Amino acid sequence: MKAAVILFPGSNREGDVASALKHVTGVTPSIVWHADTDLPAGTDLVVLPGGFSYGDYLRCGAIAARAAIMDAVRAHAARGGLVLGICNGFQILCESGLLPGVLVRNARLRFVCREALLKVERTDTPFTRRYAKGAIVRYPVAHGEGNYTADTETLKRLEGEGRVAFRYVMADGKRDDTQVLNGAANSIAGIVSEKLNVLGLMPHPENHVDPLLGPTDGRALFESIAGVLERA
Amino acid sequence: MTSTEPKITPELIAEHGLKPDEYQRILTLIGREPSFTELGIFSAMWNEHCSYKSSRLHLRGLPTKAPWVIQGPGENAGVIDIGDGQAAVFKMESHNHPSYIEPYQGAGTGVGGILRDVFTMGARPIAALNALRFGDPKHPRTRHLVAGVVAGIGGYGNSFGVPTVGGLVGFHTRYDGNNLVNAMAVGLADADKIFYAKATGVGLPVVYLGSKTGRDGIHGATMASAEFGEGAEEKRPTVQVGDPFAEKLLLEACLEIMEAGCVVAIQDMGAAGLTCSAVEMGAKGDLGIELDLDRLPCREEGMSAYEMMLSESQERMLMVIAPGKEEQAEAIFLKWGLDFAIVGYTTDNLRFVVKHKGEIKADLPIKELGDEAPLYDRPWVETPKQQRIDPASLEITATLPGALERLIGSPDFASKRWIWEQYDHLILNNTVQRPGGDSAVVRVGEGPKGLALTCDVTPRYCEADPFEGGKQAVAEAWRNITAVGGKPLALTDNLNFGNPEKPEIMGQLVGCLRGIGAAALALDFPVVSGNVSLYNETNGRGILPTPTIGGVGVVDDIEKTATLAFKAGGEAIFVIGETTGWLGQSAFLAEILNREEGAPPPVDLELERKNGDFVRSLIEADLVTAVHDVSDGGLLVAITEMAMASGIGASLLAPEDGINPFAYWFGEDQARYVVTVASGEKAQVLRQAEAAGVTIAKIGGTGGDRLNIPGERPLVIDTLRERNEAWLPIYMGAGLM
Amino acid sequence: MKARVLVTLKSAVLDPQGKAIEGALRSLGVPGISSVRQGKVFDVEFDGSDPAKAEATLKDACEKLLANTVIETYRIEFVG
Amino acid sequence: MKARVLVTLKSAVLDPQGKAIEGALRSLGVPGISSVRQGKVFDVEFDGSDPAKAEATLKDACEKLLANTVIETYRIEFVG
Ligand SMILES: Nc1ncnc2c1ncn2[C@@H]1O[C@H](COP(=O)(O)OP(=O)(O)O)[C@@H](O)[C@H]1O
Ligand SMILES: [Mg+2]
Repeated sequence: MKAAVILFPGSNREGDVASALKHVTGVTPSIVWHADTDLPAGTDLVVLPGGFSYGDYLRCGAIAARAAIMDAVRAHAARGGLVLGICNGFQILCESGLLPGVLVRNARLRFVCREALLKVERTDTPFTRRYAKGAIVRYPVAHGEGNYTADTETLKRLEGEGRVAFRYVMADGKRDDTQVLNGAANSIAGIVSEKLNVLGLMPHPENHVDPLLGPTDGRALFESIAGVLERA
Repeated sequence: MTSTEPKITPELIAEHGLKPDEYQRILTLIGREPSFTELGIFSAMWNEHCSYKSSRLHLRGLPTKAPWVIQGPGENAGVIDIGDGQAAVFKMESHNHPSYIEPYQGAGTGVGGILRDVFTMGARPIAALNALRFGDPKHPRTRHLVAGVVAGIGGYGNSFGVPTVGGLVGFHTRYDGNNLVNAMAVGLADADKIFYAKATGVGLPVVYLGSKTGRDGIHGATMASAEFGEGAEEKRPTVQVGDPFAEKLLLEACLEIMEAGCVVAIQDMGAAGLTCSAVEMGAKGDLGIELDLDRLPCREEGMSAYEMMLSESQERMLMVIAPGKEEQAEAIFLKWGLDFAIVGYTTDNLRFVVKHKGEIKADLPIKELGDEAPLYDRPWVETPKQQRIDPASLEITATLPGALERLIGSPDFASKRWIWEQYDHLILNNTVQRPGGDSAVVRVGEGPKGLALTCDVTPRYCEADPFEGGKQAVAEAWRNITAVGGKPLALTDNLNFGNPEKPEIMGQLVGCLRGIGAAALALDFPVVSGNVSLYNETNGRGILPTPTIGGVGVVDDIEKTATLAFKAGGEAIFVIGETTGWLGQSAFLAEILNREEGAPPPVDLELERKNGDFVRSLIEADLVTAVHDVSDGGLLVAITEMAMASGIGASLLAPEDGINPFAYWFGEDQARYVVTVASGEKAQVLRQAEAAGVTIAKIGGTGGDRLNIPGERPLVIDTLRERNEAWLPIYMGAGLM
Repeated sequence: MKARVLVTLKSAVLDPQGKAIEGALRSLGVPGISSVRQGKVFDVEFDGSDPAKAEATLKDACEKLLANTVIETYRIEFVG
Repeated sequence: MKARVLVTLKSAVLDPQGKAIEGALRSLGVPGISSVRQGKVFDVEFDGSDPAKAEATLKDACEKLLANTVIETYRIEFVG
């Protein structure tokens, strides 16, 4: 597997995801500068990392979505290549049109860093196949603008096509849209593209891979990716 | 020197915070009347904030050396050797006054400033902490300040990308008009690649890096040293807006040009901006500096030399670049989208010369600007000692369980989760112990080593007895590091006091410093950096003396750190250290009986060391399952915190006859820890305690879901936890946002 | 030349900040405000003085960056 | 009744957002924009129809909450 992590000015979790990839899959990703126009040859997985690209100024992800490298990322996705956008990466995917909808200020207007419970809604994506169906996992969140919103039609389409990959749930494993930590519509934490090769999610699987630091529920996500690419 | 600048008048001198005798000193020093720009430069260099004129004399008494200290006070941050060729770089700094005026930006730029201090030394920041003191929760401004300060700290650190892993928060009416925001940052560097402010080499380019200069914060440093009065609101425009995005770019660019070997000397522009940084670089290297302000990147039009020299625009640096490296350095900065301009040169004449539009705006002796700053031996009086409180003399109507419930639900003891959940405490993937424990622990590189970090001080103690209070702050930081299994290495301090021109306040400062010095010496815990914030007074009333201590220790193996949560039922609970029932200045007395009285608990430094070393040895030998130091709130609060963190209850034994139960459970005797021990290890622990000469007593056992105090109604742990978690969110929720 | 661009949320889109402000104003005792919606304003300065060209440029800027047309609409005003 | 409140940074105050937007527009090839400053706009609806009263209420709202007068200034406009 060849992985590339895109570095925008203001990205700050590129090291976290790179070390998680290495820790779980043994693969050291290359770091690709936003102003570049090409991905390294043979790239299988593109990661848009967390952070505050361009300070989150204007709208989170808006300026990064228009960076030079994004044309290459779009082309990679169109070819069916895997793209993983975490947190700010998810915001960039939405702003760039690779995923529908938008992430706005948390309903309580505060940044929130805590462990969140998530239901893995489908296990037939390249990112989730190592999870048990309906598994409840624990990933941390760390964001001020993770409140997923889309127009009613888009939401209906996403639900109809089963494109919600992760949903916030309460301690009892059930979703409660009125209590969700950031106000996200339908408790959406992550969605996939039509062809299932692009995943955007707000929580941080990369911060839950090392038993020394806490739970390790994020490992299976990276194992899933590596597994898919090995077989390919 | 120029006709366009204002004339120097006694009023203008006073407005610059310079006393008549200080102005006289300037006249003597330069042999003529200063220009307006020069007056500004002197006022910046000689104010309390930059010159430490009231505290310098007494700071000299602090122990600052140890074999592992690479750099003590005097640079942007302290540096200690943590083994394996690595160094920890850290410092704490206050942004109290700006945070009161504009809490979000004030606190945020405070974080920005301390991060810059750390990466200026060549270290990548790996953790941030903050010590916050607010006024009475009932004071109309308190909620607004809490919301703004917390959002500001988070807003800056989260965007910059450093985990904020710990700190402290307290409330007291004495901070009503003067909240405290003390921010600490810790970085990691190779021990042989530390960068300093000292310039070397004549004729080398002095380079300006980072964001452009605007009119922000002009006179900010002077403001930070001026007592607040009714007119505080008028000083508003001196607040700066922070740009964490620019700071993140500045970090990456600085580390990159350091790595490329371009940097001879580097100094961040903090308080008093360009003035302080340029003078310091030259003076430390015995060189002169000549600046050409026509080249300074400015954000606003028509800025005068005076404004440029005093601007406190954030996210800026000054460097001396190695010969022939200008182009390489510039390319790196342009890549990161930052300004880069050669604004001057080093000279060999020891003058600080500032040119603007073909005129010389300042020409001053560079060494004297710093060295000849006034130094005051201000008169001080010792704080009168108070009597030890006799528990028998107290009229207590509360019950033990009732008092405990009230204490853990009170502002100072309530969980601070609402705050630290607004801080990204996980970024960088190294947070081994998250907020909520005795010390935060962050992994160093790939491990197995880690750093243990904590902030501590008990202002009530310091007010009652500055010497014992100063000792206690250091001892508690040392203890908190020990409690997670760390070896305490060094500390940074942030001395927050009122007006030093009052002998009683000066007495607090002197007393606390002596206490800090004594404890730092006895515990081999030297002071490597620090900051002083004076004049924290409103309408003549000062804050409680608050010398915040930031402690750093090393954990050899992060797999072996201890945490405070109970691990299982059926384990024995021991207290290590002597319990005499010391209630003077205790939280129980203050919160339950509404009395802040008596002598605070004395700190026996030898005992601290003995007990702490013993606890650390137990952790290293894997003989204890949970560890918590006993600090304010006493034994019962410590046990309750261990229970709440785990959901596991405890059944306690009755104290020996003769001791007042309130004093026993809530007394704040020092040098104590609570530990739990699995049944198989009990005998071993007791044997080792005896061999070490350490006092140890079994006080109960873990198990169930309740806290059982003999003869009292049981308390359900979940209910206690709800109470503990409830206060802050409810308090803040009742507010605006 | 100066222009002002107003970017506001489409009316169907929820505005948590506006809601929070409404609540805060109520608890501050500011009476009579029934609804608040928050948007952004950009004060833009141009080289040149051709309003038609400026308008085209700004429209371009809005479409490309300043507004997220999934949830926002924009309006351009000339101020002097 | 409707009003619009514009809250903008005082001119001497650093506007990191505006700066980032300028840079982005430049790299997107939008020409001729020399400066961008970002502010907030609040669209407010009132009960009642007394403009004098509304203005007083809004001023109060601005001072208390909508504007941070340490670094921002505000302007109130009536739109209908
Ligand atoms: N401002 C803050 N920021 C981050 N963490 C905080 C803050 N205030 C308190 N905490 C965390 O809450 C926990 C309890 O704090 P405290 O009661 O002061 O601990 P201790 O008594 O052991 O010094 C600690 O882990 C501390 O780091
Ligand atoms: Mg402790």
